Amino acid sequence: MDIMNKARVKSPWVLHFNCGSCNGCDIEILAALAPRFDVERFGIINIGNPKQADVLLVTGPANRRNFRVLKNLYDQMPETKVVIVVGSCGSTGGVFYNCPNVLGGVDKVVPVDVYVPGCAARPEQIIDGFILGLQKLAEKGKKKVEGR
Amino acid sequence: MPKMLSKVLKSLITKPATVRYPYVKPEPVPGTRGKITFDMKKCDLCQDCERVCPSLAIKIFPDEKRIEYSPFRCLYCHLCVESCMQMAIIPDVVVGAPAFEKVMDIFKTERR
Amino acid sequence: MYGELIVATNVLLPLIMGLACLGLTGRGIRRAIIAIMAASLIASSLLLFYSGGFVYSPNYLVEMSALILGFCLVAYFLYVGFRIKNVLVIGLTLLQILLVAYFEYSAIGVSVEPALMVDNLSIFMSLIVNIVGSMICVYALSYMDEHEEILQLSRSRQPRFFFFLLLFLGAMNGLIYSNNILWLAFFWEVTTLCCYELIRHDRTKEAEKNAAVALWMNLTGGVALSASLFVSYYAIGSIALNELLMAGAAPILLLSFAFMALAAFTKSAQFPFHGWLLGAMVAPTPVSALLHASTMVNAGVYLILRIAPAIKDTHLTWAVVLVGAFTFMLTAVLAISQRGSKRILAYSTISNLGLIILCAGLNTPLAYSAALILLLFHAISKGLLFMGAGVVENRLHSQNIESWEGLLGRFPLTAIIMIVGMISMFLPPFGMLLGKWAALEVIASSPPSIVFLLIIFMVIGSATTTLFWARWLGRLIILPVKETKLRAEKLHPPYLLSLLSLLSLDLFISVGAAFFISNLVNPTVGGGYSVQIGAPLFSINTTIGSFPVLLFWLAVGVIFIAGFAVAKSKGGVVKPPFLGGENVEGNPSAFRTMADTEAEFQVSVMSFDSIGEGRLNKYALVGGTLLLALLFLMVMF
Amino acid sequence: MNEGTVVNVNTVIPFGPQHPVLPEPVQLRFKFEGERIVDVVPNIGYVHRAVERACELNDYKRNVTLCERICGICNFMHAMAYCESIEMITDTEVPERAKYLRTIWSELGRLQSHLLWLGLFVDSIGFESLFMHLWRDREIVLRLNEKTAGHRIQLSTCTIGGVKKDMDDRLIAEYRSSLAELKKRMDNLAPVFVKDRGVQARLVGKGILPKNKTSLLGAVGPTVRGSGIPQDMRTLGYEAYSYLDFKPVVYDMEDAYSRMLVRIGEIYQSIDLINRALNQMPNGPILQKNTVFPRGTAITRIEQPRGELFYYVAGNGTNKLERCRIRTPTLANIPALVTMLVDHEVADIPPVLLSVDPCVACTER
Amino acid sequence: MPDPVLSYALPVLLLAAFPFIGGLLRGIDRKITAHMQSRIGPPVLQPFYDVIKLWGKKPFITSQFQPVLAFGYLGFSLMAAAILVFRLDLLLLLFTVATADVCLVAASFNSKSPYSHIGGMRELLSVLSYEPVMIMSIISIYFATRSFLVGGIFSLAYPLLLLLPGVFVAMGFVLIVEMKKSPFDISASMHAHQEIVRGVFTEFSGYTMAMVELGHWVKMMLILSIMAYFWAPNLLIGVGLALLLFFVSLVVDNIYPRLTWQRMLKTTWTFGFTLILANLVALFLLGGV
Repeated sequence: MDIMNKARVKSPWVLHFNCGSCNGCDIEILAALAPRFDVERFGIINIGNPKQADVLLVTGPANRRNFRVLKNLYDQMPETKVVIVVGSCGSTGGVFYNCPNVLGGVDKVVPVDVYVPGCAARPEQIIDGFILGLQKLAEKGKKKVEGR
Repeated sequence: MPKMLSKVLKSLITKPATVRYPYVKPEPVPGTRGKITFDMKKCDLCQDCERVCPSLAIKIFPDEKRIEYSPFRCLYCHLCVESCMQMAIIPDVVVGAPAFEKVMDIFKTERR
Repeated sequence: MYGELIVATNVLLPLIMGLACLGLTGRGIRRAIIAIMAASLIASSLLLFYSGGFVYSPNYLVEMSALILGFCLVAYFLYVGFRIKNVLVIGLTLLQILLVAYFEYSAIGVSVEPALMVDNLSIFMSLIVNIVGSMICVYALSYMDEHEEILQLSRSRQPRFFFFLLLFLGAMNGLIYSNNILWLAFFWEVTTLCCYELIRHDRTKEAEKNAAVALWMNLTGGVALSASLFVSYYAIGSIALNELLMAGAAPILLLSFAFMALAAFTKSAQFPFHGWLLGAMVAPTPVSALLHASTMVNAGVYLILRIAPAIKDTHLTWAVVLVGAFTFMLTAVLAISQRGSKRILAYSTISNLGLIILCAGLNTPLAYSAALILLLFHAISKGLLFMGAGVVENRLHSQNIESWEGLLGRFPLTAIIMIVGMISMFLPPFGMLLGKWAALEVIASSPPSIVFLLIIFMVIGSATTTLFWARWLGRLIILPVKETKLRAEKLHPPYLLSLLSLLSLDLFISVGAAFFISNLVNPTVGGGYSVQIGAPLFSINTTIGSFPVLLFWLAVGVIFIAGFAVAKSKGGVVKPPFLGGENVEGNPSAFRTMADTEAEFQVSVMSFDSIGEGRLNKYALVGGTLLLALLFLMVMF
Repeated sequence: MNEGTVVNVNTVIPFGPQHPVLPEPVQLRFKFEGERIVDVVPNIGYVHRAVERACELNDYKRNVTLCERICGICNFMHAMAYCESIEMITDTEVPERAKYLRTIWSELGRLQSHLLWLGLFVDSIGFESLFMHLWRDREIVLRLNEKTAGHRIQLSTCTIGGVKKDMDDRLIAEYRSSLAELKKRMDNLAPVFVKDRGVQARLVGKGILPKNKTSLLGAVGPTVRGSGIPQDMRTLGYEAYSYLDFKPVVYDMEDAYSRMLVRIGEIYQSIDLINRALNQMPNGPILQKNTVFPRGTAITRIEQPRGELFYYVAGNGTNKLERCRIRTPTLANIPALVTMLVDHEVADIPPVLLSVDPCVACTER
Repeated sequence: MPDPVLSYALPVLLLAAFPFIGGLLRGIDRKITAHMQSRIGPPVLQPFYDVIKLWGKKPFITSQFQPVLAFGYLGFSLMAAAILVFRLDLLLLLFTVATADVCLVAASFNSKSPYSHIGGMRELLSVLSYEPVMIMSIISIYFATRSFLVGGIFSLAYPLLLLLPGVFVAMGFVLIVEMKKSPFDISASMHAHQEIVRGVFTEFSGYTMAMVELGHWVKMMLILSIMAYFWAPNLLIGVGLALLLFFVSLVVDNIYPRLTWQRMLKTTWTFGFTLILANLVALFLLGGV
């Protein structure tokens, strides 16, 4: 199923969830969609609907209220899927490490495949993150085929 | 007459504003706040940077003469650079790269 | 002899059996009566179909008794008028008495030869009336039991109900066989009586009120019919329908036809007389089904179809077209703002009747057969839909289509019957669409003076029709995640018998539409005209288009089989809907909201309040009245 | 068994927390009667990180960084408000040049924020190409940010007692030329917002906030300026605004369109203010080091892109603050938003919702 | 060329090519749109990657009926295309398209989801807004050719466009609605964010979405083909014209914001009706028919 994997890598649809970040990374994600960086070159669309998404793009740390939402969104995404965390606070808790309501990085709630550092992460980094995420996506797709 | 028409048609014939990023790497703007590296020759393990770091990205173990720096915690604010009296922290213009794992950068002093 | 037998089974037997129902109140006996009645009605109408038309003239005694009965009937209306203190009813009845009495006085001993004349149109109508009508009677057996259970009546009123139900069928048969206009008027009034009594059956305040409205509107029709009788007698000296039709279109006769058209509009609930049919929705559902599918409204359409050839190429025919077109469009638009299941059905009926009248008015052979096709399929589908709606109503205790949500999961059998019924109303390759297809072709080939107006009415009407059916359909097929395995619910045998037989009839004649059109519709229209049937009953052709019915059904079958195959092979995990990430585990139709409380989300159908009844009804009334005025003006000049 | 005409089952739908129109997680529960919204229940707290509490746990100097991360869009202003509060308590006199620089950078932040908002706003009414064009031009501002402080979003230049970075002549020239370029681009695009019939059809008369109700509902910022009330914290003359002859931009159509006009006006105004500040900026030091721990309380009110930002800081003479209370403009605008949304249809939700420029990250801290 | 080839093989070939050309056009559409927004945009083959990927995803459905109905959308679209290429009745084509739409709407109503319900309702409204225009266009074609059969267009000696320019333009509205482009993208849009998430597509995922997407291409191609038939004597010119209108619809997409359903209905009906009626009146007055 080579062609399937190729298609998978060529067409990652993104679900973006702001999980308690400061908006910095979110606007950079949007900026990545905007003309200057234009991630649609890689077939990336911000689809806004977990049921059709392949990539869950999370920004910000998980907190006691939204971890449930994050989990739910992750569950509603069909396989194959990858989770990319954008920003330092999403990866580890970052500057909010000692905020009482913050649980920490996103990886405490859902399995994370790619971490993108930065506060706020630059569009270039987000693109780099996507490239790694797509590698992971291809790997998962291959595994799925072999697993059958 | 729709106001957008001329803009749209003009964009159609002019070159796109896109930077083809992963293929064409743009020159980083001087002064970009990027990753830091420790010059362990200069560092005296004073822990100033650890204290000033807002996100606990730098951990200094003076006994083991070891510094752990996590680019995945770092805010790239360069407060540590400003606070370092020894000028032992060298800022880079390149930001930490995305990765599958949150690996730490570990700096060890050669002096024993 | 043959004819007398058929008249007896179709007209008198229902009356006798109805009286039997009134006398023998046992449930089992009633069931037996209805079963016999249904069987004999269907058998006799089929017999009629195979034997062909006949004429029949009763002797003087029968005629006299009909006259006396007629006066009794009018007297009863007068009594009703005084009882419900309705000036309109009293006035109209008095007018009626005056007209008929004067007529009988001045034209004493006028006799019509033949009094009953059964031609192909009558046979066609009789098939619809008897088959669909008797299915509705069977259905009513179960329905009325449930209905009275819900109302918790101490004493059953069913005998009365079934008496009128059967009388209705008998009167309807009489109506379509009559050649004597006086007889026609008599049966006309009998149907009015039955309609009135059935609407007020539940004796609620609303029922009484709406029944009164239905009464005066239909009495208007009766008076118009009497007026037509009057005019035609003075114009040609005869009150035989066939002579009137043959006499051609002299201006004075046009007036007679105009009165008939007016009478037909009241019965068929065209604008501005649509009020009574909507009001009639308070009656038990079999009544609505009967009114809509087989009897009452079809009487009006029948009359229009009957007079259509005679008014060909007159101004009157265009007025009829306009009334039909206007009603078709506006009721379809009105229907999209409705939430009551029976109201939507009622509007859809009026709309489709409008289309039939439009086609009848256009008066080309193709138009005539389009009208017949529509009439045929509409009767079956609408009967089915009303019966299904009644079953659902008795289960849900509500007519609001909001409460139909997820019917597919709750009552799969009824839901599927309803869904097929709905699809048959607005999607190909069912018969209604065949009729609409023909109607579109007819309209496109109508004269340039009127074609633009008709096209606009037609396109808006048919687009809104799609909208309101699909909207309702969408309510039914909601399938909450919980209910993944469907299990058919239990239905009473009369329900099952009537629903499934109509459903299969609908499917059967839709699949074999070509056959039925060639054998049923074409003979009615008259030789040589109308739609042609393509090679081995495969497709239906006109001079300007073709509809490959069987091929279409085949394609639909292939698509759905392939669809099921794909669904089967790919399978899938059933997942709760997307709710912004705040789903509640275990309850797919709830979400977490403020302070982590759980709230059920609801989606109601779009209501279109801005173009609802309140806004459009006055246009409907004004427009309808103006068009009626136009109708008479056109006759005058 | 009624006739089935009147019984209205209401439509109740959740809007968010994950919703493509709104990049931020906030949930609004809408209740409709027919197609009309009759009730809106906001459900917030998805971004709550308890920053105010964390401010009490941290060293007060480190809070500058934390406050900057309250909101990525108006990061500089949060930092500035916090620094001003601390400066007020500790009686630190900020050098003139630093005041000008802060003014310039906060106006730059406003430019960035308004451009961002305009893009999202038109995207919410389905005008994707305008969004793209606007965001292309927004890169000019981000480029300036990058050249100033080495980062596109987080300036991290404000510190207690002044600013950390200075501007040299080359950068000032860069600012001038970039802003001139931006102004040219805006001149090109603004007519689309202001005059396009399609945009007007979606915005005019939507989300009415009557002038006499603004104070009752406590709305702030461009939301009230769109209702004809010249309320703007910059008129208080903090930092260098007192030298800049500042007048708020006010429109009085009271609807979403009016609020958009206010923001477009403010984009031009910001460009103008930055240019004037660059002209007037004196030379001199940029940082006045302070050494005392804060003792006492201070209130700061500054004008964020979304309205009035309010900081209350109480120090007790240690390196930890006793209390840091932040009131953000979006929180103040939520009651107004709820009243605005009533009586609209589903399609009008995004433009009306975005017309107050909700910043949930600020609101929930 | 032998007759059976011309009358059977060619149409079948054309029918098979419909989804491919449709997908390619979607790719070109996205590329041009991107360039209009001064971006580079995805590769032209992007829509195919999307569909293949969707096909390979783990299937999530909302009920057993959903995939069947989604397939119904594709199937009926293809059937409508078949009616066109085999030169059958145009009214039949219209009914088939309506059936396809109802399948899609039914599939979206099938799940109990608020967004897909509102989206489905809006999809019905967009059907409501384009169906009258479509019927009128077809009736206009009848006026020009005196036949409802597609073959009638070909038996005409001169191009249909010369007789029915207004109808051709009005078909443009249908095209935009059908392509779910701004300003008529109320039920779902491909890119710009909707207040109702993905509208009618919200609850589709994996292969159901892929089928819907394919059906979408076929329907787009269907409208474009009808447009191409407006210059039936030389289909190359017809295709050029259709592509021109396709391009115009992309431009329109980029210069208008989304309308509300009321305005959409008003716009399509007033403009569509006026154009078509004016065209027809002119046709009658000039004695063309």
